[in-house]
Amino acid sequence: MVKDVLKIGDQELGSRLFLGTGKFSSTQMMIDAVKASGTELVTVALRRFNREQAEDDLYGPLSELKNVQLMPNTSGAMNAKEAVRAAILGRELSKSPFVKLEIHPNPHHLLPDPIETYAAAIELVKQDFLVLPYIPADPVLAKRLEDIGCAAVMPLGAAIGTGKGLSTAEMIKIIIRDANVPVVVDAGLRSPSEAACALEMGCDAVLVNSAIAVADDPAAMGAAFKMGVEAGRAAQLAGLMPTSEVALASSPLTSFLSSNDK
Amino acid sequence: MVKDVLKIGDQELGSRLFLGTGKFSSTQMMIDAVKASGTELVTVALRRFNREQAEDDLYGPLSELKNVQLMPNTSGAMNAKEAVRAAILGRELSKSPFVKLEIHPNPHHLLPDPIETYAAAIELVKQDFLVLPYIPADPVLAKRLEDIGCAAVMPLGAAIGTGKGLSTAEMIKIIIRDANVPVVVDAGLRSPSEAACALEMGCDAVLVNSAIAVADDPAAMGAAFKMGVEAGRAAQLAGLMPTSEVALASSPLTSFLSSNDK
Amino acid sequence: MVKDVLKIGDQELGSRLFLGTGKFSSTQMMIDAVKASGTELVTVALRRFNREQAEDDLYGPLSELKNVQLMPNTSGAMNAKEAVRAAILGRELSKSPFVKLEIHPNPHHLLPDPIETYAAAIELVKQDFLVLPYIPADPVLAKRLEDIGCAAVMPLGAAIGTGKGLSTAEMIKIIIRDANVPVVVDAGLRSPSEAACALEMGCDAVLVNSAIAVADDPAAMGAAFKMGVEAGRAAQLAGLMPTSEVALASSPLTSFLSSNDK
Amino acid sequence: MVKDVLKIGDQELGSRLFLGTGKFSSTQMMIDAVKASGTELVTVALRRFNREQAEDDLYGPLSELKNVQLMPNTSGAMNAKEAVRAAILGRELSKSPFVKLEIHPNPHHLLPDPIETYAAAIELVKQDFLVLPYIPADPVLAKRLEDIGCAAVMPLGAAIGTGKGLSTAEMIKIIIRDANVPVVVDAGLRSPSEAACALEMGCDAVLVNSAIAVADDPAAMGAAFKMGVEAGRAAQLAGLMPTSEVALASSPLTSFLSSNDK
Amino acid sequence: MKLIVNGEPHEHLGNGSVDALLEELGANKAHTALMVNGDVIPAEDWTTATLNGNDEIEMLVFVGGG
Amino acid sequence: MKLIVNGEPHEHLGNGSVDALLEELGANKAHTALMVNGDVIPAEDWTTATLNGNDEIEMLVFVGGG
Amino acid sequence: MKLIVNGEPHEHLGNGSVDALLEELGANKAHTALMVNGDVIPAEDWTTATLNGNDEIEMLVFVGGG
Amino acid sequence: MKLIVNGEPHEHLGNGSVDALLEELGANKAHTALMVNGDVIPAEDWTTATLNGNDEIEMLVFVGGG
Repeated sequence: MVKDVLKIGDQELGSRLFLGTGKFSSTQMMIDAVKASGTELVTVALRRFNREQAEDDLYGPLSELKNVQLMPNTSGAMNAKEAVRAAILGRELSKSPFVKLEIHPNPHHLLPDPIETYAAAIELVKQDFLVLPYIPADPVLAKRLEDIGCAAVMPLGAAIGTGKGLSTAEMIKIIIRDANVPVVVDAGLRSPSEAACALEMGCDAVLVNSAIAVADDPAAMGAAFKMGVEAGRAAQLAGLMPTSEVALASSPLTSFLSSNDK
Repeated sequence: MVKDVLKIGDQELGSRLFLGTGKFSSTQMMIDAVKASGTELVTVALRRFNREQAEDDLYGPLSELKNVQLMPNTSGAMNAKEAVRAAILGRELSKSPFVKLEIHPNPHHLLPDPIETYAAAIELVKQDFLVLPYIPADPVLAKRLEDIGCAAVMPLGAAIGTGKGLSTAEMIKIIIRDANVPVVVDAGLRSPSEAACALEMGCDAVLVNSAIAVADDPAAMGAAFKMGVEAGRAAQLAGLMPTSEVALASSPLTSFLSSNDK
Repeated sequence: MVKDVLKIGDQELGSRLFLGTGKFSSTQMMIDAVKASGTELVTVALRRFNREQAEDDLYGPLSELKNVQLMPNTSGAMNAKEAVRAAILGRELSKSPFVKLEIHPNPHHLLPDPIETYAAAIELVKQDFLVLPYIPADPVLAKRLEDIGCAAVMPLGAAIGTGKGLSTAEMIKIIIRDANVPVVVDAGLRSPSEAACALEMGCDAVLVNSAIAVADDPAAMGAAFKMGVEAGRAAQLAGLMPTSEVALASSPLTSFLSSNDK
Repeated sequence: MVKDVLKIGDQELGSRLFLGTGKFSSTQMMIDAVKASGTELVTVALRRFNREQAEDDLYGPLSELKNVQLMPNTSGAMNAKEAVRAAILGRELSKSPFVKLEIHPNPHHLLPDPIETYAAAIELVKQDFLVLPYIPADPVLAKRLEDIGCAAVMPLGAAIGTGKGLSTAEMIKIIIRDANVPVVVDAGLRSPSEAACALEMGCDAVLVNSAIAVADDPAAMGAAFKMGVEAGRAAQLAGLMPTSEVALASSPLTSFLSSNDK
Repeated sequence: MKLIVNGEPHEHLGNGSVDALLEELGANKAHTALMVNGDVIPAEDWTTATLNGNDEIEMLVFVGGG
Repeated sequence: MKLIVNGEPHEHLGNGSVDALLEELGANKAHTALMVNGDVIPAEDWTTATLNGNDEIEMLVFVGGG
Repeated sequence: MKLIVNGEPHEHLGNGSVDALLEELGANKAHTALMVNGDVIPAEDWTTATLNGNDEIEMLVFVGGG
Repeated sequence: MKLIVNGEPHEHLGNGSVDALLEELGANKAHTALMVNGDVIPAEDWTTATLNGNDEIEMLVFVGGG
């Protein structure tokens, strides 16, 4: 069977599960989960250097991982200008072409700003980033971001950290139907079944963080999401049955049982 | 890691995916799907011998499978008496302790009859069967069937062949909470994500037929369900995150980005 | 327009909202809610006479209501025999032909017992009651109860007092499709929108208690449910639009706007 | 009881149901539905004058309606500039302060363009319109539109004409929580129960067209939606019960029934 | 006469009719349903029906229920 | 005078005012909104506003819309 | 001997044992379950069990089922 | 030289190059990204880039993020 590769821009990824590195109780926990998940793309954030918290610096631990690329995010950016600045800083460190563009000015719901995100995306594409914007499940916005050169679009399933799953499924389906770039569900996923469902719907990948980081056993949950994503992708390729309004028997409804009472 | 074994009565199963053998376009397709699914328990039905359709006889092909037990069903039975008769006939052939007790008098929806099923279960338990009744998602009925000695209960997710998934989830959760025997979701599942969801909810196994048999590629779908079931089980053991009404950041919301515009 | 009357057995009701009288903070609150709801059928329970709690005796207050019939329930009954006894006692007092047959042995979920309920229904029909059994959303059980002479069937939407609404909708739709007696959703409804949805689905009536009794303003909520039930019924009669997978414009998509930029 | 008035800008409306006038099989049908619905605000579109289709001109019929204001829409606009032009034309005719700002460039899904809509809103607010933008269920966009002076926001429940209801409910709840202007669900509603649900969630009004226009009996459906909206609003004010994970009895679970078997 | 009324011991001093017992206990007869040893006694029989020692009587009224 | 009215060529024979054009086309003025070359012309200017050859006129009315 | 086999009339020419009937019909005995007049006949009894005229025989095999 | 480093006042005693500042602060240069007054300074310029009094420096590292 031919390998199922995900292409984003000129990059090829062997896993359709992207991992966030936040919220883990320790760096070791995070590294173990990343390995168990089989991911080839992990997000990282920027924070001010602090001599007292040198152990938070993930550069070292992550750079030791084989076959894993970094995707710096622009978290903390309140507008397009700040996001562009964060992206450039991230590239300085990561030497990675990927940037997760996220601009969410409201700390209460952390939902993305479509206007600022669109403006920032135009600039970052100019600067040759592979831009993966975190966006509302808005089909027109997604299409416009594709049109201006984003490498993929990442609509949210639900608000970050809520674990409410694919609450925006109806809109995501429309995004998928029209998209010519990969569609990645980012934020809201709580369980491997939801990740599998996203892939079955036709999403190209999912980005997961909280669900793995705060699980009782993050490494085991990372492995569970790996299976869920692979299950969903395999099902999508194998051709799911249609739903039916009427029941359809899977056994012969033979009459022999009643035919011989004497 | 210790092997995760499912015990039903005195029987041990290494897979939490049970397969139905109906609706496949060919016996070979069915055999390939059974193998790909990793199942260790498959259901079969009884039908009148017909010299012209000898190729439909599954006894030979199935008996060649290693590590797969048969679970004859009682399809076609309209009442308790017929179901008991079918179960005895099935055991004559299969030499298996398992019976899938199904009594669904209405061909339009194929939904189980709780009164006849309860009466048949009492008799079959007396005759030392491992009784796995296909039932409505009715917590009191499920508990009564456990109390009279059924080895497991198999509530439906939706009507057979509809692919409507876990439409009865609220009731299945209550069944799981109270059950001391394995709970198996039977009927209605359309996709690996739904199977994973059932396991995440705490179901012990799922029984799938149509979703695999009528997929474009049954063997590939069997493999996809295998992964879905394993993903859901692994997630359930790894401890899923709780849902939250408020968003919870996975990245630091630092302020450096805006701190130095001059 | 011809009056829309609900017939149950030989009885005619002008309202499709039935009310439970439990859980109200005071008898006056209950009476006000009953009046505001426009209901013509209210349920009551039996309890041991207690001189110290004479004010709990609802016989007086309810008997003053014009155009409202009583439907004693059999709550507390653990089996068919007890339920029959409770029904007879209720009729002694109410002189009403209606009985709400409820047998739910498990205080943790209060879900109905299909076996005992079926047995009790046979006996109560013999004794000329108009039997309205509270049942799981089980289409075969519902049909069997109709066949033995129940005047209506009352499948649950969700467990009593949970307010989880129409969690069993898929099964209720099948019950409605096959039923020749009125179908009443009993238990689980939390809001007028859910009541309206039940009527839109084709239910003949709904029975509501907790949602009105524990509302901040029970009388106002009673009035809200009255409107919800009438809205749902009216919509069902007016013929709801079908859903569509594709968008359908409601405005002309004219081109004049772009036709004249010079 | 004090009248429940909806304020939009400086305008007061006595009904929380807004009606679209498209898709009706005749003008008379539309007028009857408008009257039956009790709406005080109806949308209209602009189209080129055509001597042969003079009967399509709704100016006359609508101007005869008492207590109903017009809200011209900008349908057909592909960008901000065209939308502004359409709004000005509409005001010329309607003399109404209201404009429904809609910019949906893609005829396949008719979903709104957040970038163009935002730009047009800024201009129309400058020109003293009461701007009611039709938008995706995007909380940040909704807040920004409020901040630049829109009189209300109208997030979609589902794509126009699909009747898929409140598919975006999770996001609409966040919009409501943060909004200081009225929130109106526009597009996607199929039934009075969905309209009631929107009001129960805290929406201030709903805009309905297809569900009424293509009903078998539009006038009766208009009346049904009127009741549904009033039911939902009344329930929201009356204080809905909370949901519960555990069952809560509404009848005393007394023991007298079993206490006296001899 | 010793009776069990609603599960509690009760010393009946009247003529032993159901009617007398109800009077004694101050029950509102029109609002009360009654069982003796698990058998329902219709109101029309209350004056004639006589009780025996150790009979178990259940006196019931309507209360709020769903 | 040659005009483009709602996308179609039209030979105007009147005095070249918007008002004359509307009369000529039998439009119900009270029900009509109008643009010339993309600029909206308020009704109060219709008598005074004069048209030029090849002007593109859009005459619009209200129809059903959601 | 006249029999009803799987609902169809059948003229049995053998010795009247179940075994003979199965041979006659070319059934794969190891794959077949059998009822006579609604009673299940275990395989070990097939050689000894004798049939009577008008007996109703059901011969059953495993087929695909869910 | 007085500088603002990550929002805090800092007295720099070195030669005023970015490189010197990083040494002084004990930063792991390979793990650090840097802005001066909002402009990103690529690592290759750190030895040559000189700081001025009251410059605002941001020194940043990678941490966990979603």
